[in-house]
Amino acid sequence: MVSQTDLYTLAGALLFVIGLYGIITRPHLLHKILALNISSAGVFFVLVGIARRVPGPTPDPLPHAMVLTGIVVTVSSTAFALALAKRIYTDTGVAVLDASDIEAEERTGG
Amino acid sequence: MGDWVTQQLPALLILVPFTAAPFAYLLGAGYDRQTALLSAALTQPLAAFLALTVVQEGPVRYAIGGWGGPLGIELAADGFSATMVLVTSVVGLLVTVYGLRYFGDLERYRFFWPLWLFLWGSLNALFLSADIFNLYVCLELVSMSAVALVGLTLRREALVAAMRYMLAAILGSLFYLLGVALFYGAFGSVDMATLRETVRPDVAGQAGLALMTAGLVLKTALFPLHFWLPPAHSNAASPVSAVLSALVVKGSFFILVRLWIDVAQPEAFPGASVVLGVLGSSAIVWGSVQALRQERLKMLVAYSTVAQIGYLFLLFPLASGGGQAASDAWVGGIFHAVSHALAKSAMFLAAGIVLARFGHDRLEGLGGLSRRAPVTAMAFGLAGVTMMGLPPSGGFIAKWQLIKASIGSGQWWWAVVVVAGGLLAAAYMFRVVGPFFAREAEDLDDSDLDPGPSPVTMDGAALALALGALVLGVAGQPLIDLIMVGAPALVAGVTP
Amino acid sequence: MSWEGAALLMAVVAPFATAVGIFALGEARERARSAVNLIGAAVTVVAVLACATAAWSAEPGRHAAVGIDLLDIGFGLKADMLGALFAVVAGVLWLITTVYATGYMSHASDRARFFGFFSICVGSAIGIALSKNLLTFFVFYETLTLATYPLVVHSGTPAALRGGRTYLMYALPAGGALAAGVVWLNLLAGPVEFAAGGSLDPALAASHPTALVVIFALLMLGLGVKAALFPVHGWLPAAMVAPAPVSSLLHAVAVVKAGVFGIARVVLEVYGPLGPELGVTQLLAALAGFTIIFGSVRALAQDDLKKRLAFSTVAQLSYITLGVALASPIAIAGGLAHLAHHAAMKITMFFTAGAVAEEVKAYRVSEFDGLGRRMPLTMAAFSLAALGIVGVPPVAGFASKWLLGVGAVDAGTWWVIAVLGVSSVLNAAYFFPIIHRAWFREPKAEWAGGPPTGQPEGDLRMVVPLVVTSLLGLAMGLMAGADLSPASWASAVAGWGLPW
Amino acid sequence: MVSWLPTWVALAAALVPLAVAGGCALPRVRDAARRLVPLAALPALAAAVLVPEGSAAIGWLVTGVTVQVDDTGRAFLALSAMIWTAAALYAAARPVERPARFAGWFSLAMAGNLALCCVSDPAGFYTFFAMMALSTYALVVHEGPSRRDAGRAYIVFTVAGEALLVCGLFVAGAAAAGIAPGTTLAVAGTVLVLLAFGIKIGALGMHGWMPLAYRATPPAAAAALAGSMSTAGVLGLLRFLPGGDPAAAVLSPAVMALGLAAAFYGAIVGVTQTQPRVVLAYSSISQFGFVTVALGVGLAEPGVWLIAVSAATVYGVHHGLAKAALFLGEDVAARSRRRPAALAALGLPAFALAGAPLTSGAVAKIVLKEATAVAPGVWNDALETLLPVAAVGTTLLMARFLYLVATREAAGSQEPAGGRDLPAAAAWGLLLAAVAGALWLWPAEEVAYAAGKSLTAHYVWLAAWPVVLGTAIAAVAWAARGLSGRFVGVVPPGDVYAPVLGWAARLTAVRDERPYAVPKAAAVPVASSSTGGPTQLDGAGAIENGLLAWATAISAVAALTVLLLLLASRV
Repeated sequence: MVSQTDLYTLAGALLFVIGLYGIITRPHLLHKILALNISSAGVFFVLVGIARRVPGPTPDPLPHAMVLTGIVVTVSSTAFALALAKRIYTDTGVAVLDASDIEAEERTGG
Repeated sequence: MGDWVTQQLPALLILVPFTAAPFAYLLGAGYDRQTALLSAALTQPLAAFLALTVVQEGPVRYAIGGWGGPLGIELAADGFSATMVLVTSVVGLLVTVYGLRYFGDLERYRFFWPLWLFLWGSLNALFLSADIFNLYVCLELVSMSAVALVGLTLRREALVAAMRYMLAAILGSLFYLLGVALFYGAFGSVDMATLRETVRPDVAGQAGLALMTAGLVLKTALFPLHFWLPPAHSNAASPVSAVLSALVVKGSFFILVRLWIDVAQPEAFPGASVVLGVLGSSAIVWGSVQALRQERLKMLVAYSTVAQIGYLFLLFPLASGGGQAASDAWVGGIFHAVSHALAKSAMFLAAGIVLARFGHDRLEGLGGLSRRAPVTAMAFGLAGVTMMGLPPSGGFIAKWQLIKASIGSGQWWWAVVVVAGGLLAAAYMFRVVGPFFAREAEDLDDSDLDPGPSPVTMDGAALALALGALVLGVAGQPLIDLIMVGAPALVAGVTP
Repeated sequence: MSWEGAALLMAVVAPFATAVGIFALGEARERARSAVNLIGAAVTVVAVLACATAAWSAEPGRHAAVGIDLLDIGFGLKADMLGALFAVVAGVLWLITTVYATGYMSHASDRARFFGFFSICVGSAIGIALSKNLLTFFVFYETLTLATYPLVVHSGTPAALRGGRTYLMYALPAGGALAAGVVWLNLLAGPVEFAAGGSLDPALAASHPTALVVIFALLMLGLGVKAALFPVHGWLPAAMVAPAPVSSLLHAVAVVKAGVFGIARVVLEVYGPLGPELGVTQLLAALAGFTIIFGSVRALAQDDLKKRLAFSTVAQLSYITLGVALASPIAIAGGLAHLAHHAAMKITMFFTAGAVAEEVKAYRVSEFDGLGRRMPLTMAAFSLAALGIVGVPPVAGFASKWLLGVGAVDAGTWWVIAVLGVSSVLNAAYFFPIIHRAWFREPKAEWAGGPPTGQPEGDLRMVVPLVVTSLLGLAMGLMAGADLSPASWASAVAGWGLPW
Repeated sequence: MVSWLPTWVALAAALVPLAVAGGCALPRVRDAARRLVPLAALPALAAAVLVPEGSAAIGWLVTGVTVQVDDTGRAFLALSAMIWTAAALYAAARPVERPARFAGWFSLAMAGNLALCCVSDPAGFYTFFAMMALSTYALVVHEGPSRRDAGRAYIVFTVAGEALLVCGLFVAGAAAAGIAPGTTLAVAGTVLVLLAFGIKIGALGMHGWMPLAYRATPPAAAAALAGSMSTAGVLGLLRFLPGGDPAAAVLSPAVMALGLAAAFYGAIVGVTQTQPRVVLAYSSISQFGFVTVALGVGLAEPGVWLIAVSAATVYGVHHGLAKAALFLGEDVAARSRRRPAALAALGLPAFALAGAPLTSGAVAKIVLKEATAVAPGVWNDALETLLPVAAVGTTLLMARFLYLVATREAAGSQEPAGGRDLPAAAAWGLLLAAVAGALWLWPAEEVAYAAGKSLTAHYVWLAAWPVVLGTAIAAVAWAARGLSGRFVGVVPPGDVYAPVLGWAARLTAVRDERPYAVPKAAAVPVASSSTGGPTQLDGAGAIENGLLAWATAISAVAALTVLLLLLASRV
């Protein structure tokens, strides 16, 4: 019998994996950063689901606190990553990590 | 007063750098260096004091603002924590001293000081955290400041390296956080002391540990996940490289050790510890082989870090059986972390001087270094002694313990790896040291760029770190005593 | 701390302190540096002599010792007779070499670096000599390995760097093997102390025979490189590109003898009777015997004098190993006596090679025609030392060869006698041609008139030390039977009263 | 005899020439020291006469030296002192190149030779033996056209001899230290001692150096070499052969056979030679063959060793004096304006060597015969028959020698005349007197007995017939010189050893090896790399680049996670 928590956990895991796939395959830095955010969302999903672990109507507040902290961290690190990506784009003309990504980037028309 | 300070020590160790960081930023040019120096000069004795307290009175626990778990933040310091805080403070102080003249009052390096203080504070927080979620936050803080420091020079290679580092770091944190979530879901706590009692090797426990381990392994740059480290460490400014190689990678390793040795019992996860050992061994070999192939000094030193990280992971299979061997492995692994921190920072600091003197760090162009910068060359060479694991040095004691643990636990093959790694280290070290004595290459470099003899503080910092690594080899007993204070049950079986 | 303890510490610390002083004074302050160097060397000599006195006056098995403990590793020094022998040799010859090097290096660059590392090497060698257990020994041994490198590559030429690389390619893996052996042995048998008659529990031979054999092989591999045992001798000739004082003191005395000294410690004071029981010392003796012949044959055709001397060293070092590996106290005495004897003789020859190279720029045997007229004292000292190596009495080499030969009879190993005989012939074959050229060939035109009028034949800072060491070699042999001579001392170490 | 003279004084007296040698090495005093050389052996001569029998250990010296004065040692010491004194006097009268240097080496060899007569322990004997043998090298190569070949031959054999000797003496030394070597080792040690001293006395198979060295060495040194230093080999054999040890008896036949063969071989090869000194060398080979026979007899049985010792001593002294006199005489004759007189005087040692009646040779042969008479079994008869035949050969050799000396100028010799003839002749005269008188004045009982016996008719006949026969054959050969001349010069001096010596020379020749400073390859061009990695991509580099690629790396993270999960699920 699949509980609500398990459902959330599975959905979160799915999101995490989707994000991971994007991080691996998308050459453009912006895509990678966005994919990271999708993965983060997956993790938060799991955390939110876990809040239901305690019996009774009131969920456990601690996972919520964690999610909030996590969102703060993710927002700030995303901002930093974006700034860095922009700087790289300004300096190099492309926003990729590996030289081999340049071709891939051109192919996908990022 | 003394008592109060003793109680507040863990908090002070975090607060002092965190407070100094914004001041360094706000005060700006002219005062940022002084602020950093003041902070370092305060933090270092505090760390030493903490170590002393831990040795004398046992592990310390501290709830910030009097708020304990689960919602409040608790700090804890056992021997392991205190050791890491202490080595951070030593390296930190000397890097700070080195940086005073290295960065000078160059405008574009002014962000070094606040970022560095921030990093220092984060590291202390990480080492003193008592719960695994707090560790996540600290990991992120450490990563962000480290990434920013890598990009400090704004050189193109540095920026790309920083980006790569950043993505890897965030991803690693996410893996870790997912694991934390699973742990919390399964065991209802993030406090490590509680988890120690409740953690079970069921599906959630296994999965959580697997995810956390993967994320941390990525952040520690264990082979084959070392892809971000060489570019980041070699392209950063040298004091930054020193801190990254010496301390930052040890942060995630610290959590791994906490999780595996302290919280979860490795015998509950038998295959995994062997996997970590195999990866560690591969790192030793592969990192050394790559170091041998490098043509630039800092790349070589960075790959040396890849290799040296491998030794740390031998701790897991070696300690998994408990008993005397586990105890030996515990001391060996942590001793290695400490001596590597000292020696590697010495090497990067020396490399920084080399870069400044020659305008480049291509190995074949470093001829005559021992004449032009004898102290620098000596610092590098002495640090190399530890890297090779030759006596008398901390590296020797560490390897000694690891070999002892391998043979003592009947897993002699790790000993072979340790010895082979020492030989490989010797091979790449002498690729560097050999040319120092060369004569014919002197004409090659452009002496117009040579800024002249390096300041005493820079040479002195590098030399002091290298000597520190050596001193550990003969006078390391106090450190060993410290490491064993409050050691996890698995490894505390018999005091070596 | 007792005076013995203070002497022990001083003997090891003084050279290292000298090194620190030299590094601190730097390149420019030459006079102060030389003064520090000489004073350091003199203090070291006093200290090692004090150690020797302590060893001499100690009751058997009760040596003065100092040490510190780290983990289960006790680092420590002790003053026993075997150690004192090597320490005194290294210390005294260091003092002499310092004088020589001051002359030899007077036009060289990087002298602070040179003398600094030189002091470290000597300190390590003395540390090796006075180590009380295998671990302390190992620590100093590896320090010596590293500190030698800058000296080998000192000139900084590509050839020097190549020589240095070769050196490391041998020395570092050897260090690894040694480390593995030391650790393994410590795990198997607990802390391995040096004790006359062997410190291993005889029961181990029954319980762990294979492990003990493998450990022995590892230790010998580690020590054999410095002892230049075949087939790991190749670094020594390559390292001859180092400056003459290095070749003289380090590659004829301190470094290479550290290897054979280690072998002696392991064979005599660790394995003891277990060695013959396990059959390993017999193998070692055979290997040493082969090395003697091999080194001598290789020395034959070398035109480069230092290379010829290096191969000679390869062969001569194995005399010591051979003696130690034979199951006879007389042979052991011979081997250990050779430690001192060969030191005095070979250092003289390397001094000569350096002095000749500096004075008349002759590096090759084929350039030595008539050199005896140009540098009579120098070549006389060389000839005396060469005769000693060949084993011509009364120079020192004879005494050790004699003990070895009689010991071989004692041990019933006829082949050792054959090796000694063939080796004597070969030694003569590679040294006598040099003597012949120097004294019996027509000199070059510019040498025929002897030394430049009104001047000494060379820098006296070089000539005097080499004459002194050659006379030392002569005295050691001429008075080998006297109390306190190296031969008598070695006999006492071997536990064998001399019959004379 | 003066009983209060301590024994070690003999050694001290014997080492007086060492001080002279030292003086010759010092530039300031070398000319004064050179003049003292003729006096240097006199203390030893005095010691030989005055120092009472006894032995003393000097523990501190080398590996402990035992000084021993006994009848054997005394005889050899006296012999050596006489020959060296005469040789030194002769050398002082003749010009040599670089006289101080010659005097120095001469004195050093003298010191070694005299001192070895005073010690009896293996190491001590070896010490002085080596001192003598090696410093003689300098004398051999001192001057003259053939010195290089001579020097090479001499040093090769000497070094081999020293090595063999030291190995043999190890066994003796062990025995002296109270260690009983096994039988095999003991016999091996004896063989080594035999071979080593065999080289010194030119025993058959070990004689290759002798003709070359005797030819090249300056006359005075050659006299000392042939008369005294070679004879020291006999003393060595007497001291260190384990006479009386039953284990060594097995060697007896071989030694006797070797000695006999040498006696004939020396004679046969010697007569074909064209240079007087080479003839003398082959004569020495032949004569030491007689001594070898005596020693072989002595080894056979414990009881007869002392007889053999006595025979070898007497024969050694007789031969040494005669041979030294022949060498000096050869030079005197070559330089003398009155050659016939010199030739006549040369007849004395020549006849003595041949064993003519009334000469020391006749006495020595009787002593020798006493020894061979106790040879075991068939050897007794063989020796009785063959030794007189060998004596015929000796006569032939002497005849050949005298012939060559007499006809030397005709052969185109260009020896430089010079020096002071009278002192030189006086020195030679002293030696001739010793040849004439030594064995008659010898205080030992058996010698006096033999001397008396040699005057009886039977022994006069026994001594005379080989000489007469030999002279007759020589005369025939001279008459038929068309035929006999074909054999002249067919065997080169040094005979079979010429190729061996060439090989030895090649062995020690320097080979020009690659010098240190040879550039290995052009420097690798400096290339800049933006990624900082190596510019040359090899296998490891390609793999690393793959690992560094982002996609691979992150996939590896995922893979690791899966792997850890899989491992976990196993539990």
